[in-house]
Amino acid sequence: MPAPAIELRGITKRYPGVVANRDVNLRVESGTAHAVIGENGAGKSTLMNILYGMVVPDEGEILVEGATIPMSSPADAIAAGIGMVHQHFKLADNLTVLENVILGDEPTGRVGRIDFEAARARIVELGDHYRIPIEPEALVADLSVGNRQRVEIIKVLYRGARVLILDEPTSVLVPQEVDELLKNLRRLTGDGLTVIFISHKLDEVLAVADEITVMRNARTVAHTRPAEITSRELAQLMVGSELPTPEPRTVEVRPEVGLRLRSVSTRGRGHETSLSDIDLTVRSGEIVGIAGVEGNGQAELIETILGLTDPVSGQVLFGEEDVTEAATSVRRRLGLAYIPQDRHREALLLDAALWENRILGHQMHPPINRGVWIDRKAAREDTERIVADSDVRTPSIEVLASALSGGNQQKLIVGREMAGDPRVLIAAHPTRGVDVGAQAAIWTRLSAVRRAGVAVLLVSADLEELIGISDRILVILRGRLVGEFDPAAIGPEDLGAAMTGADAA
Amino acid sequence: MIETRIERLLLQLIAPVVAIVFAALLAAAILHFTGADAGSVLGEVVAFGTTPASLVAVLNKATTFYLAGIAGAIGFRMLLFNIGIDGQYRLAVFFAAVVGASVSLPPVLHVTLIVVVAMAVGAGWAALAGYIKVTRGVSEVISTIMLNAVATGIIAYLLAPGRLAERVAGSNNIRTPPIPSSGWFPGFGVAGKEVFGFTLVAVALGIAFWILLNRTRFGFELRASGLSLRAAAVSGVNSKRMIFVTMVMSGGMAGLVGIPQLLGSSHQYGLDFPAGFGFTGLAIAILGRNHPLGVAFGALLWAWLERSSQILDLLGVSREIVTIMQATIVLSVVVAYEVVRRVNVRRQQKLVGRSEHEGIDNGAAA
Amino acid sequence: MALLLLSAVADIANTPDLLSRGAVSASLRFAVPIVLAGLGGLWAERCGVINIGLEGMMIIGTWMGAWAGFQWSPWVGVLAAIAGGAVFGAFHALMTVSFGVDQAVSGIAINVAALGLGRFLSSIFFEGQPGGGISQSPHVGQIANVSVPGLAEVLDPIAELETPVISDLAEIAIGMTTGVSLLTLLAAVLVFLSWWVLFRTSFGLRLRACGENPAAADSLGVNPNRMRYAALTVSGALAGLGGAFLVTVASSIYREGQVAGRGFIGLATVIFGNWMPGRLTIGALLFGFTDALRTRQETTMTALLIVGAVVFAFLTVRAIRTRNRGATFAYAIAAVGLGWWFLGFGVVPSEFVGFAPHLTTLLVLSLAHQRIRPPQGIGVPYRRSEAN
Amino acid sequence: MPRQRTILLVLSAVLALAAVTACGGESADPTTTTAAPATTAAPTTTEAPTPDFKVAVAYDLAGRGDGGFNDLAYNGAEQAAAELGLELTEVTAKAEDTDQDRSDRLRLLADSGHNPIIAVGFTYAGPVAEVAAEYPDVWFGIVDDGTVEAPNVAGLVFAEEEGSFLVGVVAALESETGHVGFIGGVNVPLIVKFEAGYIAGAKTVNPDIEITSTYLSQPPDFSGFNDPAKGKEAAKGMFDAGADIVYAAAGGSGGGLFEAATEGGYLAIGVDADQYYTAAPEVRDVIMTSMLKNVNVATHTFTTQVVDGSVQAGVNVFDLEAGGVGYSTSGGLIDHIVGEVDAYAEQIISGEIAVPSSTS
Repeated sequence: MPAPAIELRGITKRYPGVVANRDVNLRVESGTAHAVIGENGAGKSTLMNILYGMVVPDEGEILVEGATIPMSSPADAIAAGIGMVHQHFKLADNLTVLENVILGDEPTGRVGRIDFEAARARIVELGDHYRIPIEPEALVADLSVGNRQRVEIIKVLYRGARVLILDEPTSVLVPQEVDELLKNLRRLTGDGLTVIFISHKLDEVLAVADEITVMRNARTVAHTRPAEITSRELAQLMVGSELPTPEPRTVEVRPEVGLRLRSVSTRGRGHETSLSDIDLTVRSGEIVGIAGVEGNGQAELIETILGLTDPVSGQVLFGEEDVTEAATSVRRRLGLAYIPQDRHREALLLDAALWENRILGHQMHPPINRGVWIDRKAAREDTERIVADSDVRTPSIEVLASALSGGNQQKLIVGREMAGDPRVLIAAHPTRGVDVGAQAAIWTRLSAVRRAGVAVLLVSADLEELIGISDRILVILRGRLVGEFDPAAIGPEDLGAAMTGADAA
Repeated sequence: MIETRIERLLLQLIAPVVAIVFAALLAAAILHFTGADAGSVLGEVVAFGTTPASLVAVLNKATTFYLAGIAGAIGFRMLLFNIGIDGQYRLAVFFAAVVGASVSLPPVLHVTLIVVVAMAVGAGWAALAGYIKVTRGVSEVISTIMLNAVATGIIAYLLAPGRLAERVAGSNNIRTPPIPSSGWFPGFGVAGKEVFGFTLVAVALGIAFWILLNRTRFGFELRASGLSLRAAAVSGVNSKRMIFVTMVMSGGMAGLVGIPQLLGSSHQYGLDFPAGFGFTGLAIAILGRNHPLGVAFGALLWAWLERSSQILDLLGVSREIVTIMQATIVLSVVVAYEVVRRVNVRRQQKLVGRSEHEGIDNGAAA
Repeated sequence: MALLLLSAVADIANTPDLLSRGAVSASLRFAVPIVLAGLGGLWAERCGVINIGLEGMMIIGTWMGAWAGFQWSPWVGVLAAIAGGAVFGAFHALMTVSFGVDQAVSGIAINVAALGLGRFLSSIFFEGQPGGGISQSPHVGQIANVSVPGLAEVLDPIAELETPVISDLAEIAIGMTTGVSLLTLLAAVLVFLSWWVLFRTSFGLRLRACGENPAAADSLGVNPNRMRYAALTVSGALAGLGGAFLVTVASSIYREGQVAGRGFIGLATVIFGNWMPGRLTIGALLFGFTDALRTRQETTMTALLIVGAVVFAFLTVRAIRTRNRGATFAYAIAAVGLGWWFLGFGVVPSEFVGFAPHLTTLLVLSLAHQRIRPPQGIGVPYRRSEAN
Repeated sequence: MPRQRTILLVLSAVLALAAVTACGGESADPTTTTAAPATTAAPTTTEAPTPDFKVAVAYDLAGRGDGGFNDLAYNGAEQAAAELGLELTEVTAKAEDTDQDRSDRLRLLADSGHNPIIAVGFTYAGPVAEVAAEYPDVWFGIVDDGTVEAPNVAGLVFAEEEGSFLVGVVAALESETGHVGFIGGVNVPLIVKFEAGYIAGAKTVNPDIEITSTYLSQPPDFSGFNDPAKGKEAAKGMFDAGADIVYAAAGGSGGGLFEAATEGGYLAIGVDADQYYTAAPEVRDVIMTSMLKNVNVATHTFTTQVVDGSVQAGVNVFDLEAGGVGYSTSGGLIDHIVGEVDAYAEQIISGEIAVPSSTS
């Protein structure tokens, strides 16, 4: 039997206060697709970063094709034939696809001049060979998420990697893109390459992986094959308990309108998509899901409702109140809540204490607001309440938000946004990057919010989530709402087809 | 938590102390290598710097520095780089002097008018930079550099005999007419020297700035915008308005920089009016971490160094060693703060990590 | 177009110096230190670091240039200035990259330190030298000038024809090819070289990538912090060279305060130039041109009144077309105001002439239609542990 | 005779400069400290004959080493101190200095036993008035200001316009193109006096002469005194426009004028000191004359008079008559017109010509 492509032995990595990996062992055979699964915080990403040289382990060794190699930087990994596609793409937006691909391994002529012709030819050739077409001269900023991922894969292949690590590659893709990706992965393993990928989605894992390693609580707890296990059993290995499922719909939608957009159009600047003629009604006590491939106007839709983008025509109403001209602060005061996709960028002041983060977005609401003043005592008290109610694990409300883990940050944000008795809630990918336990908690929260009569607009790429908790699903494509579906009567595949415009064609 | 608060306070104090010691050591080293007796020179400096007359002078100097520092800090809090403090305060104090000399009013009203004019002119001049930043996206770094030059030209034009100024016979100076004594801000005597009355106003402004930052909604929005412009915008802060308002506030504060001098001592604006506080203000703001109390500390330190360095001329030592010391202090304070910050974050992460694991363990047990 | 306008204006306002060879070559000399400072800023910012310390690095450049220049030769001075600037650039990297100091803070501290250091070192090294003192150096030799041989002779007759535009073109050509300092040529080469290195070589690509997304570069084995050290060293070296120009070409002496804000203007040209070397140079030339005009002959400023009036008239027309009422109003007032000023007074007060270059820069920036695209990683320190 | 007196003054200036150079030469030794050689040497001169006096010079912004105004102030005081065996201390101001800083600086000097104290620059007017009242036993001299009225203050003011008139005469007589120029460092009244006198002198000789004036910067931006690059371009502009002689009253920027004149083959007029001697040897040949502002004479006289008790409070005007201002002939370029120029000098002294001190 040949030496495995990759073997990790006794990897341990400690961070201040936490052990991310504890005596982790992993064996990946050459030419296979190997899935590493586990809850968020189980240590998968740390492990992959160790394998890619971005994190140096405290103990343990890494063997590539049977030989121990030093791994202190990505350069070492690249030299050993290992490449990585990160969950958050590592691309420079203002550079072209070609520049991003060749970065760090440029074909150069005399005195360091880049041989652009050679680079272009090689990229096109790689694209043809693996059937991953990309446009070398395009600016990355102009690319869709799926195309960016292709750039990332080409980037790795361009370096002649024999082992590809993909960190949650499907979380940002629509079903058709996922299919495309999985097909590509199979082609890669068919060519003798080795693929290691991290995933949450067990059906994908079962469909594409040759072998599966399960991690829990910083350890590898199981090693198995798809044929030997069901997704239920896998889930139980991951969390040690039942897999949560979205609650069924039990609540009556009320007749009053929470949020309404009347033929809203925007003019997109730069790379933004223009919204055209959006008509949208979310009633109190209703969750309306927005499905769509990323970059089709979801961000602009949210911005318009938040009041950060002014529509060129149309109206935005909260209930009967026309807020088209109203500032974000006014909309907030009228009961708008927002759980953003990128919590670091949009929802948190990372360098401020938790209780100060509690104020954010509520600086004009009681109990925190008292005229021009901020009631710090009330803010602290209410933060204590959220920490207790939402099980935010923190030693104190005085710690900086940056010190919390992602799941706890998200719980704090959800708790905060719910605090003001909102009328309208926009939830953008509320469970992305959140572990299974927290995911269930957030779904429960959303359902509770609906019961309380809030109009919820749920923007998500997770079709299971959309189908599971939405009352209605609208599909957005190139800035237009192109279809409305009953979640009870539609499957992910149909939805995916609508999202890509395949059904319209 | 009380324990960690004390710890945190101590951590914050360590940074400046380390920085000052480091800068003093560096100065001593330079002195030593240039052949002076470092110990006795520094001893003389300290001795001179602690005489009552020196302390009063330091207080007066620090008042001006403090106002400049706060003007810088307001901008920094919002990630705005107001390089224009210099132009703003010169233009402001010039017009304040002109207006102050041209009216006759009862004392309190007169002073109030002068102060209001100064703030308005400073704010207005800064508003230009704010406006083109918000509407045209022109970086305030560029616009304020350019506006400083424009302010210089405007003052030069107006500060001429026959325009808004007069020339004293026999003197080479040109000055605006003197402000009548009803427009003076009385000082108070300490150790036979006079402390600017405006020092008290500066202290009050510092307190007001602190309250504004920490206790009001506006202050929260300002700080939030500085920490994350996007998060603040999402939370309902109009970031364009915020940029504009911050610029105006910074300019308004900058307008006051020359006022202690004008109302407490010169009573007129002339060619001999001090210039160049803009960058000093920014350095002091940085030194004080944009915190009202920290800026006060920075202003006092800076003023003390400037004052006590005067003795160096008499000792035959180049006074520029103090400038080098000031730069060293700014840098080492910042380095020290950064080290402290990292230590603090690590400590917090450790605490958080521990409590998360406790949570997990508890959960498992339950 | 612009040339036509200037040519016509020179006639109308009777300010022949507007497009004379002297004005052109003076513009070059004023622009070169700014270009070099600007390139310094460009290198730093393209790699994600703001370099407010350019002014201080130029001061160090002037001092080092004079110190080595008066003792040995101006070329040694140039090398010393480059070295001095580079050391301070590397120091900026040490502060911002290794110690995580805020980039603006480090820059300001460098400016403060350079001022003190210049005077302090002068008191040690210049005081007592012939012509030297605490605030100035002894006389420094000049870097040689070169001309394109024969060209001036060929073009002179054309220039003297006084045919609009054609003669002006000849004057400009003569101005740009006669009596040009070798350092000016070097600066021109460096503009091209900066573009070439940054946009055509692997080193440049890596450097830019670290300015856009250091985490991406790091994930591909490019060490962003090392690149930033390199970029800042180059940045400082360029600023130092700008300082050397001031003491070996623009004058022959180190004089305290002679940098006079040129570093800051250089920084402004980076933004003006949208982080591109060519456009940056245009910005510096614009500033240098205005500065040259007002320094050489204040009366030339009246010509710029007309230029301003014409430009605003043009903008008014454009605003009318786009139906922007507010802008139309503002531009129209500006156009009429400037025109009225020219016809009514015919002169610009000399106090106002002083800020003409600054105002021009400000107006161009405010009015030009632009899409600014700064490097996205700018101002952000990179630490690997936080990148995950 | 004015001319003889002028020559005498020139000689004394040259001697004084030589003295500075010699002193400076000693301090070039890196182990001894910087600023004032006389100060470091002080302990050895404790047995000086008149230990009651210690001379102090407080400069404005530029400080010593400018090869002009401030150096001259130092030279005079230093010469007197050397002659009388006195200790001498120098202090310098900063741009951000307030009146209080300046007052405190003077107090510091007075407290440490200095007498007389010479304040250089009009910005010291207020502070001198204030501090002089507190120290009635100390003599204060203030250069360039005549407004302080106190029993222990002497204002040392100069008739710069008169000296400038004479170099204006020289320029007009020697200009072949009928076009001359003036470069002022910073647009302040003091420098305007130079311009006014120069214009008057030139116009007196040739009423049709064209005179171009410019200032390099506007207050409080004093970079115009320290920007030789700008001085050079301004001069080039004037030469290109047809001027053949340019006069600069621009401190350190004046060096730029000499370079421009050297490169283009034109002539230049220096200021304050005899710049034929203070400018770099490479450019001295274009310096046809310098407007002498003999600050050294003023500080020397003042210091000596304080020590011998003959000093008078009030304004001491150092005009042409008193030998406070004049013009230099070093280099020999204007030897052939000295008679003519001196004739104008006598008319000024006799009051036949009244020289304006401002341009408007």
